[in-house]
Amino acid sequence: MATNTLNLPEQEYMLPGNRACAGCSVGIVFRHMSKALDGKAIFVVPASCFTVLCGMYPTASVQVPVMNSVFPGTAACASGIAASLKKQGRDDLTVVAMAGDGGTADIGMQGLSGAAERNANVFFVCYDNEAYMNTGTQRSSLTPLGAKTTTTPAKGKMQFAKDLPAIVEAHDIPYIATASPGYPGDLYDKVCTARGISGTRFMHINAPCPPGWQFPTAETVAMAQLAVETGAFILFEIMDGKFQLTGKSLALADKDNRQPVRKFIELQSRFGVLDEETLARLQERVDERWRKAVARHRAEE
Amino acid sequence: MGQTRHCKQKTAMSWPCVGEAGRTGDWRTLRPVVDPEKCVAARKGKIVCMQCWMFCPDNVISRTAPPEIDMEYCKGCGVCVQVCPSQAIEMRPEHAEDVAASTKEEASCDR
Amino acid sequence: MAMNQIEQIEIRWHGRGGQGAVTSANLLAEAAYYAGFKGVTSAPAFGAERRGAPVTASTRLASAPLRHFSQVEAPDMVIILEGSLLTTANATEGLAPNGHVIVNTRLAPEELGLSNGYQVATVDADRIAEEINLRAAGVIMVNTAMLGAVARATELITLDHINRTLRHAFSPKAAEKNIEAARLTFEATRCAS
Amino acid sequence: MTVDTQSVSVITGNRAAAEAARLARVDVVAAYPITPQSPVVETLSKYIETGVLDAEFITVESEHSAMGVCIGAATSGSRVFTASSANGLAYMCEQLSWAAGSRLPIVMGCANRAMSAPWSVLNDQQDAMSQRDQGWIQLYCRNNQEILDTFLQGFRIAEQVKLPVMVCYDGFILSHTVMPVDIPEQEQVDAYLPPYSVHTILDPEEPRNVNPVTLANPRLNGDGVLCHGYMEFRYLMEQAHKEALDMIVVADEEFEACFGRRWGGLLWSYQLEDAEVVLLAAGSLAGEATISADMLRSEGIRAGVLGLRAYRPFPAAAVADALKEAGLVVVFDKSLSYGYDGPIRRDVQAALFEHRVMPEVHGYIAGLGGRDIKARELVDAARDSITWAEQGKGPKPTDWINLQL
Repeated sequence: MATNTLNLPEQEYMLPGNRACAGCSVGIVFRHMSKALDGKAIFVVPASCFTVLCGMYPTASVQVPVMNSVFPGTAACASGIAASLKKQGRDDLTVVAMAGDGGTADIGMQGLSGAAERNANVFFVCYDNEAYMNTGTQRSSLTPLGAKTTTTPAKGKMQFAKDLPAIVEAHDIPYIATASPGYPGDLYDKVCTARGISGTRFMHINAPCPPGWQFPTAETVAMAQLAVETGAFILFEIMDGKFQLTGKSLALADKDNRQPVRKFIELQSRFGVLDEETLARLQERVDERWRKAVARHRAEE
Repeated sequence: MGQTRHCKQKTAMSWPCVGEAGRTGDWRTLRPVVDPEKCVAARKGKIVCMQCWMFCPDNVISRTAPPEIDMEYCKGCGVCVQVCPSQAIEMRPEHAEDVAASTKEEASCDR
Repeated sequence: MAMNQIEQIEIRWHGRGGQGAVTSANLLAEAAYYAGFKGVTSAPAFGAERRGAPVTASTRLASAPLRHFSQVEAPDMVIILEGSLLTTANATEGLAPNGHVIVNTRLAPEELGLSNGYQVATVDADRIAEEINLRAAGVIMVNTAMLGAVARATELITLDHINRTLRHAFSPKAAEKNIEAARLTFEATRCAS
Repeated sequence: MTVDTQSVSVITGNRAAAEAARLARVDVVAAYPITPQSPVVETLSKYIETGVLDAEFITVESEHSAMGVCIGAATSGSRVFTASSANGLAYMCEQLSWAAGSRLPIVMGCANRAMSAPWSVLNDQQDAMSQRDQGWIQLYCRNNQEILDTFLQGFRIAEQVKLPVMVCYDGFILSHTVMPVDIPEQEQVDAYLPPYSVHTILDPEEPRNVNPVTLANPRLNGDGVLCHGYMEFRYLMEQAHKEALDMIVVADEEFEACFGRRWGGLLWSYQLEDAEVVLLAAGSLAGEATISADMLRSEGIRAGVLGLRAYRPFPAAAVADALKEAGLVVVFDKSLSYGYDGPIRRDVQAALFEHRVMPEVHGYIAGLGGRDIKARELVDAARDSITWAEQGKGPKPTDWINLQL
């Protein structure tokens, strides 16, 4: 049975008074991830917003061990820790690599690919706020089509975001999932699942960012939920190659009642006044991905 | 808070503490206020709903009935207002005098 | 000159990539160490080695530990794993006037047409390796056999030193086969003076 | 005659490096191939696959990740090892800085190779010299025995002063050249090298954030203790390098007590006592220079050699002391600090000036990109310098040996 609000553990691993932006979704993500891991994890963190959340020397806002890493080095550093723990016979800890979209899909991609190919005993989590938010909102390869960033300032990004889970899936690892801070129970359950598996596990988490996406801080959760409700972000897991929709996305597939992408886009000022053609391309892309996901879900059910 | 200069660390390693970034309650311009008449947990006097606790990005809302918000560190994002199914929380402007009274110290880690 | 006070001999090996010239050069260094040379070094010509292309390796043997590793210019001996390299690789280039030439060939020393007062020795190591079916990756290997020719043509090392070296370098089964090759080559080597 | 020494093997420098890693009982090995280093990790892979060495072997996808693995493993309690060369070392650059800043006692091999472009796989020391300011200790070796011994000493030094150590040895010239090496017994090495103990904490029972963002100025922790700023950590790192000046000597002395041989600590000398002319270099080139000194002495020139073993930390006082009687110092560099000559020459000159030791110092660039250097060429250079000095011609421009423009 899926975890709900009332059976989530009470124990917290993130302390109040941290350095994250008001309304940052990464706080929600980390709270539920760390609950699912029961705190028995070592986090490896490259330069990213999460670095800031974790705090500056000599104080920390998270009650888990964190190892900071150079930007491209997350997966390798995590591999090293995993190997070290194995040599020491410690099998009670999960090594979590926690990187942003840049640290995963851009500069971190080589390291992630290497670790995944070796099936390193690492749980790699990409919290995807869809641009280099920590350095001031520069485009990444996961920035969506049409989004304005400080390096796509006038016309918005000209390319679609790349399909990160598909790239990772090509490595044949035991577990891949997506998750959203809009659905903490689903996220919690997936982290619990990942925790129980050895080898490389990967999770792609949609992480709405009020300053970067340009929406009011209060809307973070609503934005995360809209991403799922429109099908712009699909909740699924792939266990040993078997693809299944989960949670809200599964419910949407059953009822076939997705919202139009416009509803999600128009709340974010980063898209400015989107021309109809770009909007249509975005909708078309979402529809295509959605159709494929539903078809695959049904085929592998 | 006494200041001593006895740091023995060879490398940078941080300890967890509340208020890592100082009193982040100072970041607020709007303050969330829970209406006990509308809050289901408050009305029933038991742990139900707890959406505000679950979604709080800053872990400043307690899992209690009624939920309590730690105003020392609440950044005033308003997520709790949005996720409350009973519209029991509203954002009210901070009083000017409250802001002036708050400490501006960089590291005011209280445990 | 101080250099001349150091009793040393410099040897250049000629082979083709894959024939094991570098390995046998190293083995010679080891055997010579067992024979009492306190300074032994051996190295391939530096750089990438490509299968089939002519390669060289150099071995330096000295009575005292070696302090220098610069490349061998004027060898006192050349060992040639395949007769054709004598001409195609100009294998006697820089060889000292009375230097040793040891060649894997069916020809007798006198038939090679080498002059300059070289001390020439030849042996048909291909035939020996073929006879005892000494192969690596399907290819006939004569490199270790040629150590036997060195023992016969010079007094640097003996078969005992070679045997000890081969037993150290190979698995017991492989070692015995290589030892046999070296022994047969030792016996079959023809020296001209 | 037959030699009985069973412990001696005739092996390459790369093999010596791998034997040292085995004897140090490393827990984690990160491997990425690059010429001329590759045989080091090939050998270790065999040892680990066949159970000779009980370690985790990680075949990473880049040198950047090799050092990343080492950093992760060393932080979480493992003795680690990797090796690289040239572009591989350059690709690790930011990780090198991270390893040193984390004060991790990582020991890595650098089979010295020329930096591209243009491509060259052959030897010079530009790769290591280009990384000299990353905070690593750099030790240079003159033969394969010294390679094996210096790796063992490297772990001892690194784990004492908490700085990473790069053991540098000339690519091909040593890495691919076999020579006799006495391989110690495991028990001897165990007696010399205590088990690894980690100074960082990565444990949920005691959660720490390791190497977080650190501000310019000291900052209070939760207990009201004013903790270091960035600059304080950098000062401590520099202090550790100063401490390493002693520890490199101590590690060598302790090594002698255990194994009966030593290598000179920070530097070594040959025929230096009465030398008027001193040839100075690092690595195998310094070994070649001892032959040159013999040749010069046979001509009646009182020549000696000063070999630099430690380049970082730079043994300025020891160099000045060793050269206080010299009239002429001829420094041979196998690398360049472009725009300011050979780095060793300039560092030597600065050390001498600081200590008010004032011989004439000349610099030569030699052996770049694998250009062979013979003892006689060093002799020629020394003769040129002697003539220049005798004629009192003043500062001598840096010369390039065997340049064929």
